[in-house]
Amino acid sequence: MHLEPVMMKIEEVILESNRARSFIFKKSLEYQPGQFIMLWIPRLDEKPFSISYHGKDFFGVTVALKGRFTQRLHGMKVGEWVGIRGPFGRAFNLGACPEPQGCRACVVGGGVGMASLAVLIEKLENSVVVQGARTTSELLYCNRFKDMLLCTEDGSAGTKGVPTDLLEDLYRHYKFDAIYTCGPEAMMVKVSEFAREYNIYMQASLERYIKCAVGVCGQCCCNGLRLCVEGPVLEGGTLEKLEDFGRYARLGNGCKVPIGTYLGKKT
Amino acid sequence: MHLEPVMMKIEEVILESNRARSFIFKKSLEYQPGQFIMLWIPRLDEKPFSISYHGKDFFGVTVALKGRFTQRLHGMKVGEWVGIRGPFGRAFNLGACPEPQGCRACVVGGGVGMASLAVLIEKLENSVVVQGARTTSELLYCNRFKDMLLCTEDGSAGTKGVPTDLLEDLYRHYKFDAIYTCGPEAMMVKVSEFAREYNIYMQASLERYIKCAVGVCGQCCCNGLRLCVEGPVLEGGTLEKLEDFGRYARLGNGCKVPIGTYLGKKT
Amino acid sequence: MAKVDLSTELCGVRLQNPTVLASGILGTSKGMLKAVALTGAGAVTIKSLSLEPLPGHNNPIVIGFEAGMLNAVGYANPGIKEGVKEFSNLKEVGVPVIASIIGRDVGDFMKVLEGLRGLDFAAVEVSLSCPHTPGYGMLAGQNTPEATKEIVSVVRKGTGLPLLVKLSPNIPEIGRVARAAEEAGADGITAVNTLGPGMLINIEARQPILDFKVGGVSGPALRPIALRCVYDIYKTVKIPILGVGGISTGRHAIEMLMAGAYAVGIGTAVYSRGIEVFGKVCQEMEEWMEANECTSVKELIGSAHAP
Amino acid sequence: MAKVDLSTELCGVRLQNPTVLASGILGTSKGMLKAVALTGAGAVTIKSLSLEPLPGHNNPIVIGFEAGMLNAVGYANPGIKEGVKEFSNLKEVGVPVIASIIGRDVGDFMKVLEGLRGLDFAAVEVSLSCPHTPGYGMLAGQNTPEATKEIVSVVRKGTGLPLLVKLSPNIPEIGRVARAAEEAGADGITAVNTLGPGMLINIEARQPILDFKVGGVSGPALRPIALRCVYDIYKTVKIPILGVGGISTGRHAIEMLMAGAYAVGIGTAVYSRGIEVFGKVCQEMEEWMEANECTSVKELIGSAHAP
Ligand SMILES: Cc1cc2nc3c(=O)[nH]c(=O)nc-3n(C[C@H](O)[C@H](O)[C@H](O)COP(=O)(O)OP(=O)(O)OC[C@H]3O[C@@H](n4cnc5c(N)ncnc54)[C@H](O)[C@@H]3O)c2cc1C
Ligand SMILES: Cc1cc2nc3c(=O)[nH]c(=O)nc-3n(C[C@H](O)[C@H](O)[C@H](O)COP(=O)(O)OP(=O)(O)OC[C@H]3O[C@@H](n4cnc5c(N)ncnc54)[C@H](O)[C@@H]3O)c2cc1C
Ligand SMILES: Cc1cc2nc3c(=O)[nH]c(=O)nc-3n(C[C@H](O)[C@H](O)[C@H](O)COP(=O)(O)O)c2cc1C
Ligand SMILES: Cc1cc2nc3c(=O)[nH]c(=O)nc-3n(C[C@H](O)[C@H](O)[C@H](O)COP(=O)(O)O)c2cc1C
Ligand code: FES
Ligand code: FES
Repeated sequence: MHLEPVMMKIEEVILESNRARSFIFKKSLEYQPGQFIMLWIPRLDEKPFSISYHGKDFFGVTVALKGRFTQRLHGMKVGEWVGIRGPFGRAFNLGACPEPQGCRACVVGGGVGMASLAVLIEKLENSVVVQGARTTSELLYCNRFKDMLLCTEDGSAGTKGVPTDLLEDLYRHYKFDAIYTCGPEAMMVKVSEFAREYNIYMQASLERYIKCAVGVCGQCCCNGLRLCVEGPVLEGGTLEKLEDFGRYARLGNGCKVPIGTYLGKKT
Repeated sequence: MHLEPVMMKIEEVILESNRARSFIFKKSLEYQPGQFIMLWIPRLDEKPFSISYHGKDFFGVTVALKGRFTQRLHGMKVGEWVGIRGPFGRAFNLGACPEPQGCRACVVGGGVGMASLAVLIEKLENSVVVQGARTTSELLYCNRFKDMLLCTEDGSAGTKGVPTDLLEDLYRHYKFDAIYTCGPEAMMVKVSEFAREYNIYMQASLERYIKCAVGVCGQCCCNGLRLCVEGPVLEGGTLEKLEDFGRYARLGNGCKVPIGTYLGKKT
Repeated sequence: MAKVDLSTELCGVRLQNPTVLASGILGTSKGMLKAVALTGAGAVTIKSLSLEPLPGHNNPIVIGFEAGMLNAVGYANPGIKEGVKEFSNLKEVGVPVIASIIGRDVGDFMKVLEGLRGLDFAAVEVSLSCPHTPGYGMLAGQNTPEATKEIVSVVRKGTGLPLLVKLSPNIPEIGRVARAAEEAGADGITAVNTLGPGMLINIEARQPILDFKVGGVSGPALRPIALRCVYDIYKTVKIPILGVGGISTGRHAIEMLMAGAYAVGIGTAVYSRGIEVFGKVCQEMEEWMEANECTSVKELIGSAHAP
Repeated sequence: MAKVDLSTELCGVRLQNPTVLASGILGTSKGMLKAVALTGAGAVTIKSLSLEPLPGHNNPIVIGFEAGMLNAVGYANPGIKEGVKEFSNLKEVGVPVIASIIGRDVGDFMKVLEGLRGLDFAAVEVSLSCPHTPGYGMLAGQNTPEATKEIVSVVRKGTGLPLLVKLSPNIPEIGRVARAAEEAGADGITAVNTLGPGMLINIEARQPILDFKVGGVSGPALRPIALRCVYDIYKTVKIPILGVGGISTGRHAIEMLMAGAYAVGIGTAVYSRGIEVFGKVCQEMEEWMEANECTSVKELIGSAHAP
């Protein structure tokens, strides 16, 4: 783990969708699916991103266009340098479900949340994956995960609707032992409710405003939990008791606001 | 090794001679014969002493009465506490002489220099030991090392004279492969000259004013060597080239003075 | 462990043990304060509140190095209005909660104090010593004896709660600043805030790592300085001291008490030893005290000041 | 390694590499200076000399802790008369030798400079910044901009050698002190001396460990503070800087150069990495420079000051 940012050269840029690009670094990195790194652009800012590509001697992040930082990042080319700190946080629990070997898992991703799930999907021997997006042009990794189920809100690809609409049928069909999810918090709330109802082991990767990433500044706290240390991946059981889940998040100045405001807000 | 002084209780006080007492501590200490520790009396000073007793779970120092510090120490009783830092410095090289096993060594001690040699003598399977002192009442460890040869300047015990007078006969008789010595520097100079003449491996433990004991303050330097790191034990070959050996030493303020002045001087 | 009594008192506030969460570490929400209390802290301090919300500096705001940590959070906080909502019903926290407050001038401080009225804080800590936030603390000259006296004498009138004044270690004559605070009516001194500021440079980027370039030094690097500050302050003033700086073990805590502290703040050690550091430090203190036949914290306070 | 040129220049003094033995570490005798030069130092500084001999403080005078070292040597030195004998024929040392001098007042400094005349020193370093010796440096108020200007402007006339002024890190506005030195005619700044002072207590003895109770902090703990000081000074003055504080690796040395230093002093690292630290640091610098296509030290100096 890198406690100070380590400068790394962008070796490849992949256009994943009209809103998302991946940046590949030819460096090995100790990493567990679900963890995140802090990406530093000197004299601009440093922001958290999941690792969406990972191999023995390379790794990469997939970045959706949001505001000032991601705009600058999208403007960067092969050969330019950024700083990488981390990885930080708690990873997905792979050995979680009853019989790890034959365990069948369901992975539910929404939007760029897919980025936090991609390496997990590669590690799961045996899983069914559903991705939801607003429209076709925003879908991620369609060629990477050939038999991934898709749904779009406008119906331009796959089923029309949101991934959670499919959960019931999928469960009847696959009887999976675990659900892993990352995406819009509203979607993750639905997934956790479903898992609770059917009593399925479930983990979700949350998003909150991260600053120090090492558990001291308190910026990322979600009730009594530090997302950067005890999270970003949390269990269904924990989420049940988490008052802020699906409701509140904190802006960069610590103001607690409705989750919608948070996600919309330029900071 | 203790880099900060560790407070230890005096468990036993042994009257070794009319000028020397030993203080025993029931603590185990990683130590090689020839090394020294720094003994701290809070709010007074901290001074270097060799370890003269050493076992699995105890060690001790033998302290001759000199001035302010040793006076205070001699006044201390069983149950009182002092701080111990170290051990520091380079030890005697036991595996030095040609055939370690059967190797026969000669140990030449003068005055309280015996303290630095005591544990060495116990470790050498096979050695002849000579101690010199001014008079009987100043001899050390006579019961501890039964077949140690003695000489006193006033002839009150053993041979009349100084240990170096005996070296020639001893060598003819024992043909030892190494000489280890500690005592008045004038005596050590004689020993080193003898060793050179007969081409015998030789090591001497020198005394210079020690402050930091960790090689930064430069107080203990003897020409280009730090007695607290490269010493206190030095080889005959090194001593040959050491201009200060037998000639000069530095007072606590760094003034370089003739060795006699140094040893006499109250600091 | 029954024989040892770890309880202590700080400006009339009773603590079950001497460990206190230092301001700015995790003190952003009541939830975090609860979590820290559960791990065994004797009291907790909130992240400093200002009148208006402050965005703080851009990231990186915190960077660890071989001897501690550099931070330039820049007092990011939601301001007093949000703060009042966040810190209601503090009884739930289970241990005394100290309100750390900051201001550009006495007017700010007074308005913030007004906002705090009616909340269940056990004490107020006025921080005059941040080394990396323009308009506040050191960068507003609040850490001189004169400024300290001026601010404290007014702020004193703004609250009935015990008033702690938090000082900077960057003033060699810190004793004088402490006396100024005491004379102006402070009930206690918190010593110390972060040191410096300092800087670290990423040599591949050829840039300072912190976005603000410089930040306050905390952790092990600060420890001997903090000890000396507390030792000097103990000699100069009569009011109790909350000793903060580099404490991560029971031995460190005891050392700080012996220098003259009545309780010890812990911040950076949350990073090096985890959030459980408070319980760990307490246990280590108990073990040492038992082994050294010391039964109460009182016996330790100031005991390194030889007669 | 031929491709990389480590040589640099400090106030007109040419150094084979930027590493300099800091004052007070091993610089007590010509023999030690030679030994250090042999291990690869680009230049060496002698232990500070005063007019009269100084006994220094009682032991312990040095104590290591987890983040560096505390020292209260108290300027023990044999005085200028002995010093002149010790430091004759300095050419034998093989690298430039800097004379560090201290004084209670300008009179002292001038007499010491007189003594040095005719010896082969390459430069003079006036230390105004020791935090633990009554009558000298900080404890004599020599580290303020005013005092610095007053002392340097006189001392300047006392020697034709390049004149470095050594500053304390304990002054937040160190840039002002550096400018005062520059205006008074200094040829360069040495930044920094030890920090604090600090204190460490042995809790079993319930006593400060250093006999003088407090001592200056050096080593890792000082590094970020020293970097910030050098960075600030580089922005304020035109004369070259000798950067000192916590450097123990090639990366640290490069970081200090990027902050604005022309050469780097090394002291405490002699303890942590051995007397061979100078050669090690140089090799690590070379390796980094080769890997980062940097061929000369000049390219590094001040390069962290973004336009
Ligand atoms: C654990 C974690 C993993 C993430 N992984 C990814 C990923 O793999 N791909 C991806 O595209 N995005 C990811 N994000 C979100 C990403 O950090 C933000 O989109 C990015 O910081 C936006 O910065 P900006 O300046 O472009 O947008 P801004 O205009 O600054 O903000 C737009 C929105 O981005 C979010 N945001 C801004 N700053 C932060 C911050 N410091 N920490 C968290 N959220 C912030 C807020 O919701 C804000 O409303 C992740 C966030 C977290 C917490
Ligand atoms: C490596 C080493 C091992 C030693 N081992 C022993 C030992 O086992 N037993 C023993 O009795 N003595 C030993 N000494 C000498 C002992 O340190 C001094 O006798 C003691 O410090 C005297 O202190 P004082 O205040 O009583 O006398 P002072 O009046 O202070 O000085 C008397 C003489 O003691 C010597 N001395 C004083 N201070 C120091 C110092 N800090 N470092 C070195 N020498 C000093 C000087 O020669 C001085 O002239 C050793 C010294 C060294 C360097
Ligand atoms: C990340 C961080 C944020 C801090 N924020 C504040 C703050 O808001 N107000 C304050 O008075 N001190 C603040 N401090 C200083 C600490 O309260 C404490 O005084 C200092 O860190 C020394 O203690 P430590 O070495 O145990 O961390 C902060 C320190 C850190 C490391
Ligand atoms: C044991 C010791 C003795 C010192 N003596 C002096 C001195 O005599 N004069 C001086 O100007 N600085 C002295 N210093 C300060 C060093 O020269 C240097 O400025 C400081 O230690 C920071 O560098 P470092 O972290 O590499 O040790 C001394 C430092 C130490 C550790
Ligand atoms: S981001 Fe600082 S505590 Fe999590
Ligand atoms: S005693 Fe300090 S260098 Fe040897």
